[in-house]
Amino acid sequence: HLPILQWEDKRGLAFTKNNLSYSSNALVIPVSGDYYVYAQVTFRGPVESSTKPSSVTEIITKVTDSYPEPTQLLMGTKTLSGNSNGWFQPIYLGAVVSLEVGDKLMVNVSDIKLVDYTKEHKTFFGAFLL
Amino acid sequence: HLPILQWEDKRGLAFTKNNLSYSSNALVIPVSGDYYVYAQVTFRGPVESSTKPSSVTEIITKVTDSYPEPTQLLMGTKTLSGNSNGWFQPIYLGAVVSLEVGDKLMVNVSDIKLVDYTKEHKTFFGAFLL
Amino acid sequence: HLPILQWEDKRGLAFTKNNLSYSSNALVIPVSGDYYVYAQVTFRGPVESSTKPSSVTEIITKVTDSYPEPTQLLMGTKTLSGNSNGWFQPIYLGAVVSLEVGDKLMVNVSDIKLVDYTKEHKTFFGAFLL
Amino acid sequence: RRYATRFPCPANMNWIQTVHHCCRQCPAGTFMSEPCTSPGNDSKCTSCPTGTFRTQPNTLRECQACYECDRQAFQSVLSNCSATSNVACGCEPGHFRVCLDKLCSEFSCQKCQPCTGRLIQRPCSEAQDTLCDSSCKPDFYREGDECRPCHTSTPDTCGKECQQVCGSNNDQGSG
Repeated sequence: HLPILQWEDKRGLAFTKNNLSYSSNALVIPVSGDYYVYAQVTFRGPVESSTKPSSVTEIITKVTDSYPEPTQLLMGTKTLSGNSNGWFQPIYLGAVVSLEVGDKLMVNVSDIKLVDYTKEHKTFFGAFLL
Repeated sequence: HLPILQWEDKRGLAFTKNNLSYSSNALVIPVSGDYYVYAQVTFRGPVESSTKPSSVTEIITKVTDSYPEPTQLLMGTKTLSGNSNGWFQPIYLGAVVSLEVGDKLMVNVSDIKLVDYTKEHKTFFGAFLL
Repeated sequence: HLPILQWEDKRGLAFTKNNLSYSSNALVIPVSGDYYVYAQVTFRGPVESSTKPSSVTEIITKVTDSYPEPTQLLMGTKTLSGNSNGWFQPIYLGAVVSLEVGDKLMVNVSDIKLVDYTKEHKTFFGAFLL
Repeated sequence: RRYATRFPCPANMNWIQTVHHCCRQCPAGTFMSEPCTSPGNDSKCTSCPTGTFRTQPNTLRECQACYECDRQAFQSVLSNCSATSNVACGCEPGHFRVCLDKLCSEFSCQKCQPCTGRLIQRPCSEAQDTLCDSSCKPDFYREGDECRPCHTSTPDTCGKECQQVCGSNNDQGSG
């Protein structure tokens, strides 16, 4: 599977409430229902040990006890054009999905070294019950 | 008018509820109010019969009995840079709009041949009442 | 600080309600709570007096009486690749933030000359209380 | 007061909507964990948890999260985040800043150019790349836009330009 991002859930702009909790890299759904789930990942390069990637990908995934494999809920994938000096590329995803109590939501990326983790307002992840 | 996308509304991650129904390529608004409307289209190329397009466009449109012409609600339009080998590019749109009962929401695209319809989590469309 | 965009808040698709008001370029929060805040800015060029920029940036910012400096809530920043003839590029941002009554929300951009303000459905800004 | 509204508070105090009166600001490096119970007496101020900061006096409910320097993209820490100041980032030695906006709040660090075979007009710095001299150093000849050392040339690879620069040395060398 693609690498899973870790998130800050308390400090700065980050918060969890109404029992929507965060544990082992996942948002845990406290009550079944329809949720608007969203995430933005800002990718950037170049980074030392890697050549310029041809594309970047962000996937919001669901893991549930009722099925052994993760389900890909939302995917944003984009090719990168040629220039090899400093580049930035945000990908935003958001949609309504039906979730069950106990379901876990995670964000996977094509290459964790390309994720800009330096500022909380550039890369973020959340959900709210409709 | 630009081509209108067709959508799956029952299988997989797709669903409709609370009387928000889908018919002839449109979401039909069951009750007047403010809705958050969103859509993502992943475009990709090259496809055989077309040279590399200079841009891709996605528009969420409203059709209403009270006016003979469609209204463009949200538009995402982006130019594509030079490389002509495999490219892909998502466009996400979302905002609150005021809708009347019976209004129809559709998604138009610049070129239907460039839409990646192969995976439900790459191209999606929805709305919810606030 | 980066330039602040001005918005139409009454005509066309624009509206404010439930005491969420617009004044001096900002949405003013009427009641404390969690809001989904979003904005899309379509950037485009070339414009006469400027060479092709290397990047475009959109930031949703909060100003509050409780603190003398603005807080950057959400940021989308993207580098632009080489081609210098006509280009356009949308950036969409959206997330849940906790706001206090009286807080003001604004949208800053890297270069106001590059913003496509010609159509209301290409550049928009809003928020709703959860 | 028939309705709650905002009255201008005295200096160093802010209006607190939840308690409908002015409270003293908490100092930089702290946040207001509990508002004052009546005007004038002190709000409860708590130090910013590690990894967060407040540079100014405030009546906010949380501190701002520190930024991080982008070590993988050749950034270096100029000063660490403290309770009263955000982290400050620069570029690692041998790299210079390429600003992404006018304020240079967003920048990437790019490798300085080496000026092989040329004199350095202006060394690389945090703010800008090395400026190389346009002409080649002694004992270097021009090949396209590169300067190559004479000793690497051989009689059959040494073109006109090379001859002019390295010609005399070449004769002696291959004598």
